[in-house]
Amino acid sequence: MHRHPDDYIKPELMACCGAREIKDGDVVIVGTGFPTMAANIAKYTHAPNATLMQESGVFDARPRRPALSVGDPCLNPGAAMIGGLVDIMGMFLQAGWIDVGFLSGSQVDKFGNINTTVIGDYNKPKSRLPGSGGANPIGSLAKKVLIIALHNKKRLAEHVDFITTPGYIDGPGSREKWGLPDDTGPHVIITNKAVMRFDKDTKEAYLATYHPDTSVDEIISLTPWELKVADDVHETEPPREEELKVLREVLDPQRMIRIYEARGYV
Amino acid sequence: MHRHPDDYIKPELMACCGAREIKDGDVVIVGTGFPTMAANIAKYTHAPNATLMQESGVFDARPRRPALSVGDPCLNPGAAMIGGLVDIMGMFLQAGWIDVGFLSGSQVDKFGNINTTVIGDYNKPKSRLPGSGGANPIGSLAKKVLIIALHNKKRLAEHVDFITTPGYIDGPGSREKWGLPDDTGPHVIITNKAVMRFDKDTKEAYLATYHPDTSVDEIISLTPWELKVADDVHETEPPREEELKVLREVLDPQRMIRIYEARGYV
Amino acid sequence: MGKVMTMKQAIASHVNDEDLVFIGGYICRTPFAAIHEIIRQKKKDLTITRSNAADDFDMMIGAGIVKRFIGTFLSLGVYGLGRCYRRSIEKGIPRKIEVEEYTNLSLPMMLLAGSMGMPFVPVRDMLGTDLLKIKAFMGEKKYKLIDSPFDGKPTLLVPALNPDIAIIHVQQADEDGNAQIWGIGGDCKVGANAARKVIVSCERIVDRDTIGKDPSRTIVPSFKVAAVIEEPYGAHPGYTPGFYDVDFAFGALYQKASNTLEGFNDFLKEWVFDIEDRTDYIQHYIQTFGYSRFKELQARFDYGYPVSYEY
Amino acid sequence: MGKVMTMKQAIASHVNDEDLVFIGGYICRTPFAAIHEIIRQKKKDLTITRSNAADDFDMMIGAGIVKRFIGTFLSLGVYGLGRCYRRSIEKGIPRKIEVEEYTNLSLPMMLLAGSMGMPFVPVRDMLGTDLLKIKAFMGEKKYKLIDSPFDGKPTLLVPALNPDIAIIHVQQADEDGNAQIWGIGGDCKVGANAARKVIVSCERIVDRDTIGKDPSRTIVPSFKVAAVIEEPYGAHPGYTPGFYDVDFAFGALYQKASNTLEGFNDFLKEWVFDIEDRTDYIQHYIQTFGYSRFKELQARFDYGYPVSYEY
Repeated sequence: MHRHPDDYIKPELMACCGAREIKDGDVVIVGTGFPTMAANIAKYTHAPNATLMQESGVFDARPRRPALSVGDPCLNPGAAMIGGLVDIMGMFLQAGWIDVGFLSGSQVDKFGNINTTVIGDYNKPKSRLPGSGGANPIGSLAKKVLIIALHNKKRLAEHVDFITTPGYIDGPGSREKWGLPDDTGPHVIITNKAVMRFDKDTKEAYLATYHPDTSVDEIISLTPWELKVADDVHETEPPREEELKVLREVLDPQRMIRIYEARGYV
Repeated sequence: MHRHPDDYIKPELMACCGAREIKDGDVVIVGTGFPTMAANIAKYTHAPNATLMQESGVFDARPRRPALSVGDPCLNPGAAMIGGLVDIMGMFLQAGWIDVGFLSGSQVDKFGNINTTVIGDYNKPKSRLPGSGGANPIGSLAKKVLIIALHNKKRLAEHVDFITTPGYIDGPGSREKWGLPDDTGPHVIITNKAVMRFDKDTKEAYLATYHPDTSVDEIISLTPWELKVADDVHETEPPREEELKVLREVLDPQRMIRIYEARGYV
Repeated sequence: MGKVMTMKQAIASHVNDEDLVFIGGYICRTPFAAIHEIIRQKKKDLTITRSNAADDFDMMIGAGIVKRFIGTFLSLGVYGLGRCYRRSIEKGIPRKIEVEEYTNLSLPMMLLAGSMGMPFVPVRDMLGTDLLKIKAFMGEKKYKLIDSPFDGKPTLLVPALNPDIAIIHVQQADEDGNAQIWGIGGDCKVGANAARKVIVSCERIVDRDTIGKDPSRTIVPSFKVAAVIEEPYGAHPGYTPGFYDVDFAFGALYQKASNTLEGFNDFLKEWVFDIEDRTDYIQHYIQTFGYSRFKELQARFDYGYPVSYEY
Repeated sequence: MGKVMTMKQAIASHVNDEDLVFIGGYICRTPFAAIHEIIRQKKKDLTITRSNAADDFDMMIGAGIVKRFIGTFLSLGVYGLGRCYRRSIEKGIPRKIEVEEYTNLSLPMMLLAGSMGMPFVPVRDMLGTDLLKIKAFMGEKKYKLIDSPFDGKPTLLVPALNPDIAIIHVQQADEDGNAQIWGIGGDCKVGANAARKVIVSCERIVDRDTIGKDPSRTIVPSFKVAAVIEEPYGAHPGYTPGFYDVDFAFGALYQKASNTLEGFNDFLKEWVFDIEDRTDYIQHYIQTFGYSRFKELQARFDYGYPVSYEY
């Protein structure tokens, strides 16, 4: 069995949760931070043949430090292929080759829709956010979308203020109606409190596992929709020793992942 | 004034006729043989800033020998840009950047339509020809199309058996009706006997100049449509000394151009 | 002919008020020298476009020279939201820009269409989201939703985009403008080739023979290029592969400055308006932060292998 | 995983009867070793496609393994019309193949569409010509002529093409299939990326670190590649930039042989059926024509300059 050291921080647990969703051989599109770490944990443990790419044009980078953006200079030396946006977003993503995409957002709703455009009314915004970038196409076209979010009533929503990136949109049948490709869509929401998955019939996120220091009740109280709970709900498996080893010794020796604690991932 | 040595062969004259249609700064798409030589004569004489490309993906090649095909190895070393078909045919030709294109064909008709597909009925062909290749897009999209042809009743036709490449199609208004870009289309037919241009109103090829060893009457008798003759019809200017010098000393010291004599260009 | 000129000449001659300007770069090879010069020359009412915009777009918006933005995203990356962008949209300071929102798939594809003479292209994203509900200055031409004539399925079409001018920064170009890059491309190739003309800023002008030693690296051919400017460190505080790293500390400086309107204006005065040209900018950088910090930006080198195109 | 294999294994495992096969090359990097193996294994009823087909397609047609051809052009270049192609179309020998006719713009754009997940793309050629009048096995799906939903203008749409398998020959690839080229590209990149899987034949297998020294040269990523075969001189009688020249004399030999059905069959026996593999082929070449003629094909070298991707 696996050893589970208890000195981990929440972002490390979340990265491990992401890693476990990746299968060997998966083609993964990542941004920075969590996603890259998650995908690389998978690659260094159970999924050595997973390959990663960044939307800016990079496939199978070999960075010597964690990339701080999808265009980070460290992604260039040693990559297997470098092209441009149309190669990654068109030739690989739109053409249906991406198995896993990671997304995060300022707001995520129960159908896995994501808002990265605006808080408040679009025309009179309370807060203008960056916009879609690569999020909408990844959410539209990757086979499994893994969503990273902060677990509170501000960041989770029954309905997002603005659907930048499609989850299941209005619920069952919506993606099909709009002609989004079959077998795509949100797969899981990984928060700092829990892992939520999507009900096959209702397309609503439900509680699958709760992280070690929390409870089903706490999570329900932090979730702004009437959260369903899985019959087999249980505690999230903490980071395994070998996962933490990869994370701390190979991927992020300077533990830059700690910046996520400052952003509320505790 | 220019000196005109009289030891030239007909393909050399034809190449010079082509060269004179090219203006300084023109962007020219060429195949092999005549077109390349014509464009290069222009480049070495009055049009030093003309640039050439081949559909296979090469821009501004610096071949050490005349290229025998648009994919010839000699086009690689020293070129300014090498990509693929979508770069040349899409990014440059379809996007409207090509000023001059050269074409030839087994049959050319009075509207400048070209057949390189089939002699006889398409389904029961007398002779199956190569097909369009790059000819149709060049004929559709280059601003000035220069057509090279043998002057006889087999190669020229009132109507080609098969329109592979559009000239003026059915005559005035046809290109516009089909939505081909404005200000494109055949500009001249250069044969081994004459230079024919296209009437602005009827879009029919008429005799503009006759080559030194022939006559208006001979050309009319060799042309399968009722050939109109320009009011100012006159003899084609023979190759200038400096044109021949470029051709023989720089472009084709082994005088590979002679193979066109064997093909009937006499 | 003479395409080689100063950035001042290039921007004065080739960027007009109200132009639709594509500006290449993706942190990688951002043409910052050109952007500073555009701001210095106080060009008016530009429409700017690129996928994934960053500090450069934020700065132009803050400087008030932008009327419209055809975009997908604007942020300062690790430094968070674009402060000038937020002030513009949320408070109309210095003016409220109009935004046409696309994505990092649809916008590059629109530029691809523009570069290849296609009037429009189908894309498979944006469907079902509020990105289809909002339309700004492009109005009904933002997109069309049709039933595919091949299989009847709902198909989203986005129009070709053809900028009046594209500005890119590359590793090297020759005097005629044949421009070569290696490393992350972003939407530089499609954006530059979609434009009616191109300004090429480069780390070094090389001779035509050098270009010819490796023509597969060329992304823009000479005949599209109107101006060539040799502008070493032209992408700072962005990076250029093989030449220099991102200047993270300068990014933090910009973040801090742009937090307030006053700070932003002071920054603009110090680093743009009181600066003559790129040489002056680098001089000022070295005087302000010291040569050792400047030197640290310089890339280590790890050369690959040369290839031969011979036969 | 194990993608590295012999050509015999690759063709046996990955090319099926009735497949739509894209075969890259444009005189440049023709995957002739693969083509010979396909003929040796007597694959049936293939549909073959590429822009500007040449001797390789002519040979497959003559060998009777082709049912359909989605093409633009087929000739032997300086050696004139494709003899087997003519015999097939004009006389049904050995069988009459069906031809779907496109152009060197429309077909690469269909592969581009296929490679980028676009269901179709607009093209500006073929209009007004007999190429629109003839339709073969693609029938009404050959193209659609619509009024543009943006401006009402007549617009021709051609469908995406997604081959079952693509076969390309490149200068170098690693064991996972990351494939690199330089020099004339033809429609190799779009064709390979449009396919469901790719067979990569290469002059040399290099390690992953070598690929990583110059990743901008990669045209196909590992995850699309099913088989990697190190096959030096794999493009003969075509050429590979940096490795060897076109073998014009061999082209003449093929022309002469294929002038008659008997000559063609003898040629096929000598150079394909009685040959075990590429090593055997080269051995036979050297025994037949002498090592000095073989040696003459080898490219001169004129290496360019290496670049660094460092920061």
